[in-house]
Amino acid sequence: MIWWIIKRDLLLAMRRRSDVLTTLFFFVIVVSLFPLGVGPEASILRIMASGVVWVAALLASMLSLGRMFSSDYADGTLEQMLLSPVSLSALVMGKAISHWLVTGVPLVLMAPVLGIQYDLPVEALIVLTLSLLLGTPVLSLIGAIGAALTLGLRGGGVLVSILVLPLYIPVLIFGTGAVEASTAGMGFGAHFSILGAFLLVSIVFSPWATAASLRISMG
Amino acid sequence: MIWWIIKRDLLLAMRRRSDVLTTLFFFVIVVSLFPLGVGPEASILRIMASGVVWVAALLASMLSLGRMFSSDYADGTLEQMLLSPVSLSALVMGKAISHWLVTGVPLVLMAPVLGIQYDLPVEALIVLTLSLLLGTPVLSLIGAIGAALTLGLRGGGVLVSILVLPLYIPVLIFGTGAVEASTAGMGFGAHFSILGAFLLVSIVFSPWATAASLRISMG
Amino acid sequence: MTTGPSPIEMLTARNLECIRGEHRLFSNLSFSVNPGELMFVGGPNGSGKTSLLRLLCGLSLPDDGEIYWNGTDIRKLGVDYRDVMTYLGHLGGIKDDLTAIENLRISCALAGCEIDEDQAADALGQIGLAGREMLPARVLSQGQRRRVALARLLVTRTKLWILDEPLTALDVAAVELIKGILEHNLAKGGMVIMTTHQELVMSTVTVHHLVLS
Amino acid sequence: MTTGPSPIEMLTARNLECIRGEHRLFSNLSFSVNPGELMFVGGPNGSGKTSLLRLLCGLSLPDDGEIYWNGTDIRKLGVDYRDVMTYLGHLGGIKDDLTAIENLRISCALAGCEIDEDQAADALGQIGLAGREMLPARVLSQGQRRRVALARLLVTRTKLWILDEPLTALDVAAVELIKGILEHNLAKGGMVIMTTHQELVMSTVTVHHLVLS
Amino acid sequence: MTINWFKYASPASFYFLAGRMIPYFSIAAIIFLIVGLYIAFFSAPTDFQQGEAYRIIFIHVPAAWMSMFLYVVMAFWAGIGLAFNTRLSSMVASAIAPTGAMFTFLALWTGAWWGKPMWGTWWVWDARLTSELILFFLYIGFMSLQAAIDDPRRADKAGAIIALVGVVNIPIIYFSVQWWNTLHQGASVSLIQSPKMATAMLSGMLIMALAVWMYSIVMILIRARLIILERERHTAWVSELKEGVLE
Ligand code: HEM
Ligand SMILES: Nc1ncnc2c1ncn2[C@@H]1O[C@H](COP(=O)(O)OP(=O)(O)OP(=O)(O)O)[C@@H](O)[C@H]1O
Ligand SMILES: Nc1ncnc2c1ncn2[C@@H]1O[C@H](COP(=O)(O)OP(=O)(O)OP(=O)(O)O)[C@@H](O)[C@H]1O
Ligand SMILES: [Mg+2]
Ligand SMILES: [Mg+2]
Repeated sequence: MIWWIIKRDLLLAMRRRSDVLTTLFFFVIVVSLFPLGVGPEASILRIMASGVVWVAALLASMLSLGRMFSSDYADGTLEQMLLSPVSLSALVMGKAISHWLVTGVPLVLMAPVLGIQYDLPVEALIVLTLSLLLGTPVLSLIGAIGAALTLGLRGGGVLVSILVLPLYIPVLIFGTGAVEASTAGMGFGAHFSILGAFLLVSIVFSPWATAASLRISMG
Repeated sequence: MIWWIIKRDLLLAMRRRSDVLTTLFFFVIVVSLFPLGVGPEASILRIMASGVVWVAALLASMLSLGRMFSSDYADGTLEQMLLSPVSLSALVMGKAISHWLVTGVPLVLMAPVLGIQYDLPVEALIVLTLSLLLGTPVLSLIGAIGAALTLGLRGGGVLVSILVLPLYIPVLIFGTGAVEASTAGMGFGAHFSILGAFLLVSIVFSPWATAASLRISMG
Repeated sequence: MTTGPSPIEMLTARNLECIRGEHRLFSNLSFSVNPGELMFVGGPNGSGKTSLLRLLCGLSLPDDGEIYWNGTDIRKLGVDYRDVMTYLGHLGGIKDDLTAIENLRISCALAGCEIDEDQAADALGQIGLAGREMLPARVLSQGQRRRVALARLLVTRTKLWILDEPLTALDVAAVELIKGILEHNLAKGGMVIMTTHQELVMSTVTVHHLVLS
Repeated sequence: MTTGPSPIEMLTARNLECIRGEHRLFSNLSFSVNPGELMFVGGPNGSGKTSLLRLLCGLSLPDDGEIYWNGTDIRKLGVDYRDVMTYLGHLGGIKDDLTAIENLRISCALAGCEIDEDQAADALGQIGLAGREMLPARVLSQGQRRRVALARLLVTRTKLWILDEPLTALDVAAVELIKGILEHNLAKGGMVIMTTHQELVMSTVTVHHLVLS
Repeated sequence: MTINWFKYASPASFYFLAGRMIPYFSIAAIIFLIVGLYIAFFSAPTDFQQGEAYRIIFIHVPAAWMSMFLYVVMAFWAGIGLAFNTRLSSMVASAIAPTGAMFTFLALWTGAWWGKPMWGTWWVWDARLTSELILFFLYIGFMSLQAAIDDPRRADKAGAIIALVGVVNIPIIYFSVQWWNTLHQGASVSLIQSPKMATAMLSGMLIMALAVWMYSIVMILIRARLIILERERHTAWVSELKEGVLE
């Protein structure tokens, strides 16, 4: 069943091929904006790199949260999901996975290319990419809760960011922390285990919390 | 007539009081995220400050573009606007003004407070605020064109950023340029006149271009 | 082709053609509607009724043929045409977050006829929403939302009404009410073009039936 | 209060009350629907028909009273109830960007009954959409979209159908079609609860009328 | 009918109970505040390192403690409300949020005020300061979510979920000083170790903490009473109250 949801969401994304590309472009543009705003000194850019990439990934992921449930809500599909004999948590998990596939994966693949622009050393590039690989699914999973809670509320698009950003911050801190630790020549294993722990916890709790939020929002 | 539109949009914004606050909080949160990603050294932060504040303002303004026409489109109000005997450009101007009042003005007011956190000197704070005051209406006006063009396209929320960000970049460059010029002790008058020119040009052309885009999108 | 303003107001369609994808919905469609006349546009689902109405109000362009108002092509008339015409589509243009009164006042203002709070409350009362004027549209029932949209017909001063399935979701009492409103407009010399799948018997006025297939 | 599964399947509502804002829409509403029975829920706009249907399918909770399926509270049944029940609301759950076939297959899969491409095309053909199966729903007419949503009734194997104004936007032929589908389900021992503002004469089956006011 | 009685009786009886308790807690708050302020400004010795500026500690630390404590309490009651559908506990949770946000703001503000003389800057992006800021955002998020929802039942439940999810932040704030090396002071008051500071300072801080605690209780009870009145305005007992029957 979960496959149906993933298949459908990917189908919808593909129907507008621009959809996948656009999140990616957003990410690329935001990352490229900073050198414009800050100035071109390479030393400063190198320090900023991981932070900027991570913040851009976070914003790209957050930006697309609005779409996660709202169109299903507007056209009545969500009602049908709530009435489906299939477990709502499974459906929600499917939606979070396809959200990650559409928004997270392209970012992870693109990150090394952008890192090069900021003159990052190879090891830092690898660590950055891996940290995004571990971190972006957490963003989608946590984001699902926020998206479900703000469903149907006007200004939800921005309200969701208030709810979700504070929860994203720990991911951001450990994600960039890993890169900085590796640049400083220290071990980044601890950061990765914490990111991994975040991922496990959110896999376990987020579908459940999201399903509960959806039932509340639709009640 | 234009007052009716402004009144209506402000009414809609006020109906959910959180709406105005949320754009503001988004702005505050984004500005607060960067030091987390980049690290707390005050010297680096001071260099980044104007860039970060401007980029955040730009993102906050862009994020809310999605809402500018899409709800009017979904519920058929836009159809009625196209059929209205009132000039569409005037209606569009009204919508851009209320967008600015709801998203731009709070950012301008908040900017100095955030600048203090980045340890900016007083003159730089004033220049930053003034540059935002001149620049944010331009963002709303340009944004309106993008929002109109992407209307009804799935993934429009992200597509609009591709269209609009390149046009935002000159504003960003001259906005931050003004702050940097003032920090460097040079005159910032030239930057301000260019921002002013942007504003005039966009006041003249944007409503017209937006109206034309709307007619195309609805055709 | 324009023949200067004719003495009586009328809407004329000449040789309209509408193609959607592979399908030619209709072609060579000509008709005219005179003051006091009602035209029902009938036909099965997907036969092109909505498409025709959108052509007539200028929201989209015909693939062939012309539409005249008083002998002038509506594309040339622009604002002057929009001044005398009211279109109500499938979508009501009702904002969930605004109250019934606010919705009505704003949609009227958009249509170029500003009304004050009392007039709006009055119109809503007439259309059976007394006591619900201050509720946000979000909580209104389907039929009540529809009534809010239709209330505009009570205050508008336009001649030509183009209505796409105005009776959807309305109960029997409301259908009678709308019938009365239409008859009133026709009696004043207005014109109505509408689609509906429900029967609506109007004996006192001139009724045309245009059936697409 | 639960009395163990009774031998015959039936839906029973006891003392339902529904309050919205300041209004008590209904209270002390009790009824039961047995296999092969149809219940029309009637009443003017805003009388609480949609609200009642949403209670019955478990989308919202009654302010008072209980709803039993085979003698067990539907809240306790959860998935078991959703397994035997189909709800179609005002909104069709139709995605603009997907084709009619994709829409049907996905909505069926969601409802727990997976069908393949041929079955879907077949159902769409039966409901009068032959030749439009591969069109994205965006370009379908209002009635055609509605038919895509209703096509689910042809393939679902659930007993209890709860339909909110299923006839909206349908032409006369489609209304007859739907009537046939409902009669078929009832003949098999199914149950139907529906609202409609249009007349629908069903002589061969047991029909209850519940009128809210 | 019996079920109804239970459902509606508990907020009503809480309303009157709270009304009776408020004066006692107010008096306690005032007494603790006077004693605490006396110690803070007159009795406690001037710090040999920090001079007089350190006296901010008597507001800063109690406010910071309270901000975290109230969040946990709020999440607890919200969670109870979600799990057992007890409306009263959800109302209490909503009543706590503004006070919690106020103390978070106070901790941030006094901290910033203190930072200027101590660290030479209003603000640094260190882990504890940042996580306290996140706490502020969590309170704001909770309140704006509830404000954005019209239906109180839905608002309660939605708020509960975000409050519970946000609880993860509390250990992060508390342990931030240990996990990252920061500018901010580590914990000097702990249940396991004996205190490292002067007795007068410690007692002043603890008494101020009690004062702040009592104040919070008073504010929460007052706000909870208002929320109850607002939510129960259609019930018989509130209309009787209005007509003065129960006075
Ligand atoms: C905006 C800036 C600040 C924030 C957000 C902040 C936040 C906090 C928090 C959350 C606590 C309670 C944690 C605990 O009990 O372990 C705390 C305690 C404390 N803060 Fe701050 N603080 C700030 C600035 C300062 C400054 C500038 C100083 C002095 C140099 C300071 C000194 C202390 C002390 C001494 C404690 C008590 C620690 C203990 O004994 O447990 N804080 N602060
Ligand atoms: N791009 C397209 N490709 C193929 N067919 C299309 C396309 N766009 C529209 N159509 C068809 O054109 C018709 C549009 O009909 P329209 O909406 O005008 O019907 P209608 O008479 O209003 O029907 P209803 O009674 O259902 O509202 C539909 O049959 C639709 O399938
Ligand atoms: N928050 C609220 N405050 C006041 N009234 C409300 C609120 N929410 C809903 N209502 C009222 O409750 C009723 C809901 O009715 P419902 O949608 O069930 O009607 P219906 O019988 O389906 O009508 P229709 O035939 O128009 O579809 C409406 O009269 C609406 O005005
Ligand atoms: Mg149609
Ligand atoms: Mg209804």
